[in-house]
Amino acid sequence: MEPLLASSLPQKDLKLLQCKIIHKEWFTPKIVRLRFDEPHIAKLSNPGQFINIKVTDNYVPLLRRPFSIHRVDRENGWFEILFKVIGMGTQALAQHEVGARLDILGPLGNSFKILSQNDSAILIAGGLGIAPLLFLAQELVQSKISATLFYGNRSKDEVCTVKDFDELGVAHFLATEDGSAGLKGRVTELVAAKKNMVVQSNSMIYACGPNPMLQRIKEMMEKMNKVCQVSLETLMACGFGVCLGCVVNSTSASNPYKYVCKDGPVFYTSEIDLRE
Amino acid sequence: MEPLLASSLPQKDLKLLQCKIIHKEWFTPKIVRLRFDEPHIAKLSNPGQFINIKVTDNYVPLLRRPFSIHRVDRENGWFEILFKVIGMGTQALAQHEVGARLDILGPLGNSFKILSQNDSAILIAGGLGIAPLLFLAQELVQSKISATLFYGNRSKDEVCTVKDFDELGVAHFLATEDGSAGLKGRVTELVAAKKNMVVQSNSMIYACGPNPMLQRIKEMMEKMNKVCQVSLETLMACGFGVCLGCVVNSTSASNPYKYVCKDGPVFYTSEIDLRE
Amino acid sequence: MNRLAVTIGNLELKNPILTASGTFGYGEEFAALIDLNRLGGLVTKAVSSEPRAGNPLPRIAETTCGMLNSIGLANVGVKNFIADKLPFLKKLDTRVIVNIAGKTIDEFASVISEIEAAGGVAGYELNVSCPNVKEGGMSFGASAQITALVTAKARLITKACLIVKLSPNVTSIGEIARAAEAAGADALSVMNTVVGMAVDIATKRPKLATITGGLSGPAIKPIAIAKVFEVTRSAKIPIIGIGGIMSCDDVLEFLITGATAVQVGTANFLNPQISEQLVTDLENYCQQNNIQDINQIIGSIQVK
Amino acid sequence: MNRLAVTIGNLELKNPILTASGTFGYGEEFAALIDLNRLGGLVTKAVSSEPRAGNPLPRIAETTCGMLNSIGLANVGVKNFIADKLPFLKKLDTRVIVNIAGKTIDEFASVISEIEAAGGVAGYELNVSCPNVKEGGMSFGASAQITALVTAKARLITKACLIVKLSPNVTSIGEIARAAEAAGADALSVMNTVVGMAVDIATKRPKLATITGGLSGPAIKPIAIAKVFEVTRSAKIPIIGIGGIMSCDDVLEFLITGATAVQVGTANFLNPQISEQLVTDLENYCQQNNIQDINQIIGSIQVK
Ligand SMILES: Cc1cc2nc3c(=O)[nH]c(=O)nc-3n(C[C@H](O)[C@H](O)[C@H](O)COP(=O)(O)OP(=O)(O)OC[C@H]3O[C@@H](n4cnc5c(N)ncnc54)[C@H](O)[C@@H]3O)c2cc1C
Ligand SMILES: Cc1cc2nc3c(=O)[nH]c(=O)nc-3n(C[C@H](O)[C@H](O)[C@H](O)COP(=O)(O)OP(=O)(O)OC[C@H]3O[C@@H](n4cnc5c(N)ncnc54)[C@H](O)[C@@H]3O)c2cc1C
Ligand SMILES: Cc1cc2nc3c(=O)[nH]c(=O)nc-3n(C[C@H](O)[C@H](O)[C@H](O)COP(=O)(O)O)c2cc1C
Ligand SMILES: Cc1cc2nc3c(=O)[nH]c(=O)nc-3n(C[C@H](O)[C@H](O)[C@H](O)COP(=O)(O)O)c2cc1C
Ligand code: FES
Ligand code: FES
Repeated sequence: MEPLLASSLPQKDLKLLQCKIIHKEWFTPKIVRLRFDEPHIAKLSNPGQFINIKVTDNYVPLLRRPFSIHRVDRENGWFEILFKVIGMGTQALAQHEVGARLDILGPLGNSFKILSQNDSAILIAGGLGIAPLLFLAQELVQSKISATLFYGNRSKDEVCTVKDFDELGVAHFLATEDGSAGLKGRVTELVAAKKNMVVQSNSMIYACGPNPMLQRIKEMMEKMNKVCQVSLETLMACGFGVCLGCVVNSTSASNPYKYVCKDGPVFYTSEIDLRE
Repeated sequence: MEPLLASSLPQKDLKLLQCKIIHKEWFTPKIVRLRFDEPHIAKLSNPGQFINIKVTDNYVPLLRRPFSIHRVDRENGWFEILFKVIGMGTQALAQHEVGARLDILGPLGNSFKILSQNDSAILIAGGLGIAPLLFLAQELVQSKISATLFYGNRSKDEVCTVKDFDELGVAHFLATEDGSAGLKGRVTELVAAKKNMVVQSNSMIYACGPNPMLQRIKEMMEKMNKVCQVSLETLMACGFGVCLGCVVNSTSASNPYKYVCKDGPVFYTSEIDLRE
Repeated sequence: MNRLAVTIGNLELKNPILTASGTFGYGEEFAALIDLNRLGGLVTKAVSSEPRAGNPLPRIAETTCGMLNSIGLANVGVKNFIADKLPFLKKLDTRVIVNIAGKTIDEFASVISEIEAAGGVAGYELNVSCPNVKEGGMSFGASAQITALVTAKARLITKACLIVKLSPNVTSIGEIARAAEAAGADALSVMNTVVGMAVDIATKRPKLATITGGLSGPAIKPIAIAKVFEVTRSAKIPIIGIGGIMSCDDVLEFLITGATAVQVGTANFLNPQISEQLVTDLENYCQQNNIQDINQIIGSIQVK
Repeated sequence: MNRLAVTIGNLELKNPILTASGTFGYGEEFAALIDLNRLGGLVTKAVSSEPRAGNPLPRIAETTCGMLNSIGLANVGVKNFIADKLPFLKKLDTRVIVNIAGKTIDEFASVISEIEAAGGVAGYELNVSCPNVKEGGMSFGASAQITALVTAKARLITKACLIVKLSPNVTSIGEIARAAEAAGADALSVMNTVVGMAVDIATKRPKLATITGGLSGPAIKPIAIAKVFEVTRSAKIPIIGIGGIMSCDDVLEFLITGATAVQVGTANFLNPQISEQLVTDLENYCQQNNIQDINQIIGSIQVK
């Protein structure tokens, strides 16, 4: 398998940057998208990579917070993140307004592999797992690979950015747990319902979402004999391979752990074991 | 000596309040005055008392910061503080804008004693020591006691609020270390220069400023046989008499310490020893 | 039924929220700000035989998410305590625990006898662990043997709830815990402050006159949780968790780890209404999570 | 003349700013972000005989102004270190100190021998104090005797600067410091992390798989300053101060208290450029305050 986009070495283009927020968009009272004016990241990052943000200028919270690069405009030199307010860090981050400058480390991590032998791609998102998939969709479209999105959420209100996928020409199917949009159920059930679509095409599977969902996807894809890449989240202290805190269990007997920030965040499901 | 204004028991009227900033005025790039809409403090506090403010809504800095009540408008129900940005806490405090609500504990501490047998008062301020003296001047004027202000600063730029003393009919004399306004020198030298004024009248002396200045004033007033009240500052953890952290050395052999937040912040110079 | 009730030795507390010694005066300082009767209990400032003026100044310093103190057990002495403070405390409908300080083993016992004679307190907390008073080297609490001696002597004098307050500044807190338990303690307070120090870089002087002092506040909570956990593995008597509690989540963390009750210290300075607030918050938590009895939470930590 | 130069044993450092083990990888991870050659030195991640995978997950947790870790000395092992990491480090114009971890007393010695054979390092830091690896109970660093043994054995093998890294989790760090000094250590690193713990109140599980871990970050600075001060009173060899350093003021606080150099740990995660920044800040501080020699500052604390 020859990668079209080589997984960039972590660190190669790593910089500590002061990035200005130039646009802020609320999708729900909890979900927000920030756009930063930063050509370095816009130009040199690849889908799947992330940035690590110092969300306040004091020690509360102490550590940076990692966010996937959600979308880039290479030409105009901006990139975006999409996130949900869940705790102290995201709360503080969401308070910054247009004009503020944030201390950002990036781009970090490896990236989704886009392979020439795949003529299509299936993108599977659970909740905020949608974040890195828009950037991925941008690149797939550039590479003339047709993509389809399966997107699960708790309810209709939380569905966001599908308009941007539409504009890229990426078809989408929704699932919501409360049935308020698309299939009633989880995204894994949506994937099961569309099994034929998944199995038939010569597609790469890309997924991002909570670990239990990704473990389920892994099992499903293994049964269907599909190659699948997932983007993982863990707690991180550094984001660039020095603290050794961001471990996940690997499937290799000789090397029981993988580090999400430098070996990932993107892994083939064959490499990792997400069971509790 | 019968006090006109009884030193209020600490705590009697103590409340934890959420006070809204309704006015903000910068005197210099470092000195600012905040006005809070809060009838409770405006009505029940006495000059010399202070409030204790939680300057951020996180743990940096951890402790509240105490500030003298600078001026009150009992009728309209507001009070003010005047402070200088010197460290983390005052920096954070100065960032709040009109409309913000701050968590304030007060009124705290005892107050300046205004005695019926004094027909005049001399107010001595070093730098930000001016803060509680405006409120004191307000009450002296109310009590028909004529007051004169001696006010020392490093330079002319730092002189603030004299207009407000003028309006109350309080005459003022300035000293600046660089000679840019009034006498060139410290406020203690100004007091020495005006010694006749101090000695002759049947006046109470009130002083506020850094400890070395107050110790010097104490010594001068003892020599002149003048009764003098000073308002002190120390680090404080609680502000209402429970942590026992806010100690100063007392002159009493049996009880070597006084607590600034509950025994003070106002003391007769005879009670305390401010030598290092 | 009161779902927040817990038991410490022979003491029933209406809820697990107490206030920590040295951070709550003798209770009356807070009377204007909270309803003291809603607390599970309060622990007084240390009481010693004679009045103590305390340490020279400066006595406190702020650190990142913490504070240092070297108050030095300044207190009114047992006679003034009984005359001036106890009458107010007796009228309260909450458990009053008196924190006892001594420079000698016998001082602990004699202070307790005097208070026993006056009556009206629910228990005693032996402060063998204050890092700010070191007569003859190490603080008492660093020695299992001395801790046992102090505890055993106190046990002879009172049937009230006897709590020993442990120091974190030791290699093995479990060893000291076992010694206190064996000597007759009903419960263990875990923990006192951590030895710390700060230096003013402008004057080059320590920020405390005593050079080192006791670190408290949110900075030390992870240390306190670890100590509580270690003590649950070493002793069987109830533990009162102390250290950096600022919120109901913090209270729950201590209870889950194995503390039967908690004490709130430094937080009282930041927010003098926090102790009562925590009772309310804990009630709400139980209601929302359908917890009929707070004891279900206590020690519910899942370790494989 | 370089006014920031300091000496640790036989080692001249161009300035007192080093980076702490486990927070700086093997140096190369930072090469894109800072000029490594401006540092006084760097201390590698622990190196042991065999590669170690480290502890199970989760391994880190955030606390108020601090973090917990139980990495468990995950490292590439001495052979890979020599083959893959040392060549890069040898090219640097800064002091490279290798942090050594062992499960047995002999493992320390054998790792050092292998590195000595390869050459090119300035010194060794014996990590007898890691709270996350406890073979046979207590960590080695809790025992003065074992600390002395490990140190003495290492001393026989190398003439390079031998540094012993002390644990704060003991009743008397001074005692351990004296034992290390007597056994031939050239310097003491004070301190490693403080044992701490955090519990997820939703899952009721400890936030670390190993239950307890090591607390680092600004929360622990007052503890570290107190330990450095205590060690200055117990041992005469130079001290490298570690714990919660985030700013030049923090560096000065350690130097004034008596540390000859410092290591920056957790701060590297928050700001990967902090170590180089601190060198600049310290230079500026000396310039502005007309300090010709940083040694004037070291140990300049004023205690009456
Ligand atoms: C490589 C990477 C990329 C990421 N990209 C995105 C993104 O694009 N958009 C986005 O919204 N988030 C993303 N995250 C997650 C994001 O970093 C977390 O939401 C954030 O760290 C939580 O910070 P907080 O301070 O708000 O929550 P905290 O106060 O730290 O935690 C609040 C609660 O959330 C839990 N929690 C913390 N981190 C996570 C996590 N990663 N996943 C689930 N629960 C968690 C905590 O255990 C706690 O219970 C990414 C994480 C990683 C590692
Ligand atoms: C009863 C009382 C009333 C006060 N009234 C006023 C007032 O009206 N206006 C005003 O500007 N300030 C007043 N202060 C002082 C004010 O509280 C301090 O300026 C403030 O605590 C400093 O906080 P910070 O966080 O900015 O400084 P920090 O970051 O805490 O300290 C910065 C530096 O200032 C020093 N410092 C801290 N506190 C003081 C202090 N009290 N005096 C001198 N140096 C100090 C510190 O040692 C440190 O070197 C009062 C203090 C007390 C006790
Ligand atoms: C100012 C102050 C005074 C204290 N005095 C005492 C005391 O007299 N007796 C005692 O046992 N503990 C004393 N302590 C320790 C507290 O009771 C408590 O154990 C410690 O502060 C940790 O809890 P916290 O982090 O919630 O403050 C004092 C603590 C502070 C901050
Ligand atoms: C993630 C992490 C890993 C660490 N690994 C090691 C190690 O391998 N060897 C060691 O001696 N110390 C290790 N330490 C301890 C640090 O070197 C340092 O002593 C400690 O973190 C305190 O300093 P700080 O507060 O500046 O981080 C580690 C610390 C952290 C946070
Ligand atoms: S986050 Fe530090 S190694 Fe991955
Ligand atoms: S500030 Fe706490 S007793 Fe005065």
